[in-house]
Amino acid sequence: MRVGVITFPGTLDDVDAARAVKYADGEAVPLWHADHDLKGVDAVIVPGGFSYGDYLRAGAIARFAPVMREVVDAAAKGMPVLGICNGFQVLCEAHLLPGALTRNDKLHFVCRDQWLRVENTETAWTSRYERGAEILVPLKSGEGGYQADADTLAELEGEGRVVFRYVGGNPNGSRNDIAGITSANGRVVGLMPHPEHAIDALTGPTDDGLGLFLSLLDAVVSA
Amino acid sequence: MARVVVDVMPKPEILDPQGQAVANALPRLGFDGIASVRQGKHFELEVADDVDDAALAKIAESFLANPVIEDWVVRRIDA
Amino acid sequence: MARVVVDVMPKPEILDPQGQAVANALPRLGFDGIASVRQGKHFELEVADDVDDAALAKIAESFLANPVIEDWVVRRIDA
Amino acid sequence: MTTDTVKNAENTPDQEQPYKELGLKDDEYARIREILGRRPTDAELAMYSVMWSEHCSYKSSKVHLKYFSETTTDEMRAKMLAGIGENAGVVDIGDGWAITFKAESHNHPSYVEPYQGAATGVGGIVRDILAMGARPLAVMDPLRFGPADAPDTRRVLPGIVAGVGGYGNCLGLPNIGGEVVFDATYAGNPLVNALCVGAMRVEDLHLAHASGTGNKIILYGARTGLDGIGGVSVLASETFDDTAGKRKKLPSVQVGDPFTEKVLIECSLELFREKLVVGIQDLGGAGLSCATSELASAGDGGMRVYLDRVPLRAAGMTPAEVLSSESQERMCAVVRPEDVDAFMAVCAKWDVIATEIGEVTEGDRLVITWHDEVVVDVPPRTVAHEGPVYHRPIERPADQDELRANTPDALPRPARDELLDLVKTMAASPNLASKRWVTQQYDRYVRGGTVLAQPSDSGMIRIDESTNRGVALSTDCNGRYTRLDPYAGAQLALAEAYRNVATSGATPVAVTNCLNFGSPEDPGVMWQFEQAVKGLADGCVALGIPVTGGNVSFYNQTGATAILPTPVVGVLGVIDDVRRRIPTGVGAEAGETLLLLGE
Ligand SMILES: Nc1ncnc2c1ncn2[C@@H]1O[C@H](COP(=O)(O)OP(=O)(O)O)[C@@H](O)[C@H]1O
Repeated sequence: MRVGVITFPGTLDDVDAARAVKYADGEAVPLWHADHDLKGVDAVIVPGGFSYGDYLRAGAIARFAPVMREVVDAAAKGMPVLGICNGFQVLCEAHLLPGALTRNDKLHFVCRDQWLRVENTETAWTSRYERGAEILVPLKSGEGGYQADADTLAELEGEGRVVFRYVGGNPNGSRNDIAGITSANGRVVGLMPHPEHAIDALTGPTDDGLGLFLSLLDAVVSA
Repeated sequence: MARVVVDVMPKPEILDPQGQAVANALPRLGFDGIASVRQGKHFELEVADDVDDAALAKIAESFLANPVIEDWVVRRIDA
Repeated sequence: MARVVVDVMPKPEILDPQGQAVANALPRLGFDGIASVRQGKHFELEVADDVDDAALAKIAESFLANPVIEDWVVRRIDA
Repeated sequence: MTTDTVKNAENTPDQEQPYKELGLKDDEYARIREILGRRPTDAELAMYSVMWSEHCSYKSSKVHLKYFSETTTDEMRAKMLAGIGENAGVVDIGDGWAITFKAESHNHPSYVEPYQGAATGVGGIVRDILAMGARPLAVMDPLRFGPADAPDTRRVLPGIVAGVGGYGNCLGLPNIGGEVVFDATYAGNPLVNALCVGAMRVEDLHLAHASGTGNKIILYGARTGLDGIGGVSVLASETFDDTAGKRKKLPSVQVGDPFTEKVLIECSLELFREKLVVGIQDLGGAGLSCATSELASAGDGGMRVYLDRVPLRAAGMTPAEVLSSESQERMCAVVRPEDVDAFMAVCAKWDVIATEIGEVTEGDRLVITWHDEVVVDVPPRTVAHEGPVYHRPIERPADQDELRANTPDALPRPARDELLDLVKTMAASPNLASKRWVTQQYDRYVRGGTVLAQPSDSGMIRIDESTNRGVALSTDCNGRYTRLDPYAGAQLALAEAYRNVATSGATPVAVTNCLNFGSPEDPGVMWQFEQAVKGLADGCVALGIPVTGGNVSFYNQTGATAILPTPVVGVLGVIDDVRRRIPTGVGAEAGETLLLLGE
C-alpha cells in the first residue's frame, strides 16, 4: 500500500501522517505541493498544519496548489483521500466535501483529547471500527466549526455521511456536533480531530486513531 | 492603477462568533445602544487599469470569499 | 436604528502577512495585474439613534482597532 | 536627502549628534569617537547605540555573569559543546545527538502589544536555536502577570497567551510546559520568557562566524521594514524634515509572520543538510547591526556589506534604519562562492527571498556601503564585544531585614475545622489553580514526539524514534522566595526544576536561565542580581551540572517599583528510553503506597 502524504508550505503534521501509514504497514510517499503527478500512490492524505499560514481562510490558498488538481481528478475516479484538520479544510475549499469550517465559537484555539463516535463504518477509512464505537483522539484547531446550509446538513444526515461526531461536549460550535464527513461514495473522508496523533499511547492519549489507517489497508487490498 | 475594495461578510444565517463577542463585550465596557455587530474582512487592492469588473468579481467569488458561508461586495474607489 | 461600518486596517508601515499571502497567491491562480493587497477587518454595527459620532469614534479606537498597529475609519450608511 | 557618509563625518567633526536620545552616555559617545578617530556617521551611531544597549551588551551584568564560567569545572563542562557566549548552549546527550536550548525574554514588547510581543518572542528564540544548526523541537513559556482580577491583566494575559500559541502552533512546535504566575509587581510589567529546545547530530553544529576571505554574505527571509526602529528615527529628523514627525511616532512594535518563519526553518534545515552554510546568524534585536558585527568579529577577516542591496518593504529608508530594523523572520548566512547558486536554488524552492549582500574580506574592518558611498567603517569587535562594562553600585536593600523578620510564626494557626476551607481557598487561588485555560490553547502533540507535557512536572520529547532517546525540560522560579533571599531563591528555582526533571525519569545534565530583574541602576536590584547569580552558580556546582547560557532582562519595573526578582531557571535532562518516563500523579491504581522522601 503506497499512500501519498502532501506537504504544502506550512504543513505541520505530514511527519505524523507518514508515521501512521507506516504503523499500518503502508509505505508513505511524500508529495510536494508543486508536484503535477501523484507518483502512482493508492491513496492520499492531506495532513494538518497551517498551509500558507492559513491566511485569508484555512485551506483557501492550498486548494489551488498543482498537486490538488491531481487529487481532485483521482478522487473522481474513486481514490481514497483523507483530510485531517487543515486537510479537511482544504478538501472543503476544493469542493471534494461539502460545507466549510469556521472560527471556533469560543474564538480560541483548542487543543484537547476529544471523544468521538464513529457513525459510519462503510467508508474507505473506517471499516475497521464498529458502528457506534467511541474513540479518544487529540483535537487541535482554531477554525474547526463545521458549517453548511440546512439542505446540505439534511443530505449528509439522511445519507449517513456524518462519519464522526463529537461526544462529551461540542468543542467548537460545529453544526450537529459534526467532527468528520464523507463523500457520497465513501472514498473521501475529512475530519478535524487528529487520528494520526493517536497511534501509540506513548505520544498520544490512545492508539484509537490507528483504525483509519488499517481500514485503508483493507480498502486498498480489496480494490 | 485603480483602488478596489472588497468586503467579505459571514452570511446572515451563519454563526458569527467574532461579531457576537464584540457585541457582548460593548455593554461591559460601558458602550450602550449597539444592537448588533457582525465582523468580516476588508481587502484593499491596487489593480492595473486593464483589470475589468468581471475579473474582480471572479477574484472575489472564487478566492477572497467562500460562497458557502460568505457574501461579498466589490467597490471601485475613485482616486 | 442606524447602520454603521467600521473598517480597520494594518498601518501602512506595519507588516501585513495576510495581505501579502493573498497578493502572492493571485498570480499563481491566474489573476494578473493586482499590484498590492492589504487585508483588514470590516465591522457592521446596528446602533440606536442616540449613539453619536463621538461614541462611535471611541468604540472604534478603544475596542475595534488596536491603535498601536492599526488605522480605522467609521462611516454611517444611509438606510 | 543626503546620506551621512564617513567622508562627510570626517569633514563635519563638530556636527551635533542625538546620542543621548539614542541612550548613549557622554563617556560612551566619547569612547566611540576615540575608537573611530572621528565622529560616527548616523549609521555607525545607530549601530553602536543598539549594540551597546543593556539588552545587547550586558554592560551591567557582564561582571557578574563571569561567575558562571569561573565556577564551571572541567567535569561539569565535559558534555558541553557550546556555552555562554554562543547563540545558545549545546550539550552532547550521547548516541551522536546534541541538544541546544535557550530562554529569552520579550517582556516590554508584550506589555505594549501583547499578541505580537509574545508571538515575536517565540519567533526570536526559535531562530536562535535554528542558528546553531539544530531543528527546533519544542517550546516552553514561563509567564508572569499582574493580579488575575486586575483590569489590565484582562488585556495583557489573553493577548500574550494567544500570541505564544498563535506563533508556536503555526510553526509546528509542541508547547511542552511553562509557568503562569500572578503577582502585583508584574501589573505594569508582565514577563514573557520563551524557551526553545532543538536537536542536531553532533557534527552538524553551526557556530556563527564569517571566516574565509571571499565567502559571500547572504541575507534570506523576510523583507526589511520599519519595524522596531522607533528609537533610531531621531536620526532621520535631520535628513527627512517633512516626514520626520511621522517617523518619530513609529511604534517599536514588530509584527510576526509565523508562516514565513516555518518556511525559513525548513529552508535553513535543507541548506544545512546540503552543507551549503559556513556560518550563520539569526536576526533578532538590533537586526543587521548585530548580525553583521557579530559575524564579522567572530570570523578571521573583515566584512564588506552593500546595504542598498537589502530588499526593503518600505520606501525611503535610511542606512541607519536598515541597519536597526528589527523586522522578523530573517537570517544571515556565510556561503562559499561556489555554493551560492545551490544556496539560491534551495531558497527558490521554498519561495524564500535571498540576497547576496556582501563578502568576507581581508583585513579587520566592517565596511558598509550605501550606493557606493561608505557609511560604516568600524572594527567589528568594538561594536559587538567591546562595549562598555559597568560595575554598578550594590547595596542590600534597607527593608530586607524587616521583610525577613516577618515570618509565618506571627500568623494564627488554622483550627482543625478551618483546614478544609483553607485547602479550598488555596486550590482556588490563581497561582495554584489549573492552568488549563492557558495550556488548552497550545498544541502539544504536533510532530508526534511529545511524551510528557502539561500537566506533567516536566515536558519530555523523544529525540530519536529508533532508539527512543529523549530529553526532559522544566522551568521554575518563585519570585517571592527570591525577594526574601535572592541567593537561596535562585537555588530553590534550580532545585525545583532539577527535581521536576528527575522525577520524570530523566537525568539532569544542563541549565539555562532567564534573569528578570528591575533597574540595574538601583543598588538594591543589583544586590538581588548578584546574589541570585551566585546562588544559581553555586547550586549548579553542588549538583554538578553547568549553566550553558541564558538571558538577562533588566529595567522590569513600574515607576520606582521593581518586579519581584525572577531568575527563571530551566533544567535539561536526558533519558535513554522515553518509554520509561514516569508520568505525574498519584492514585492511578488503588492500593498505591505514598512515600515522602527528604525532610
Ligand atoms: N504558560 C504555560 N505554558 C505551557 N505550560 C504551562 C504554562 N503554565 C503552566 N504550564 C504547565 O501546566 C502544568 C501545571 O502548572 P503549574 O500549576 O504551574 O504546576 P506546578 O505548580 O506543578 O509547577 C505544568 O505541566 C506546566 O508546565
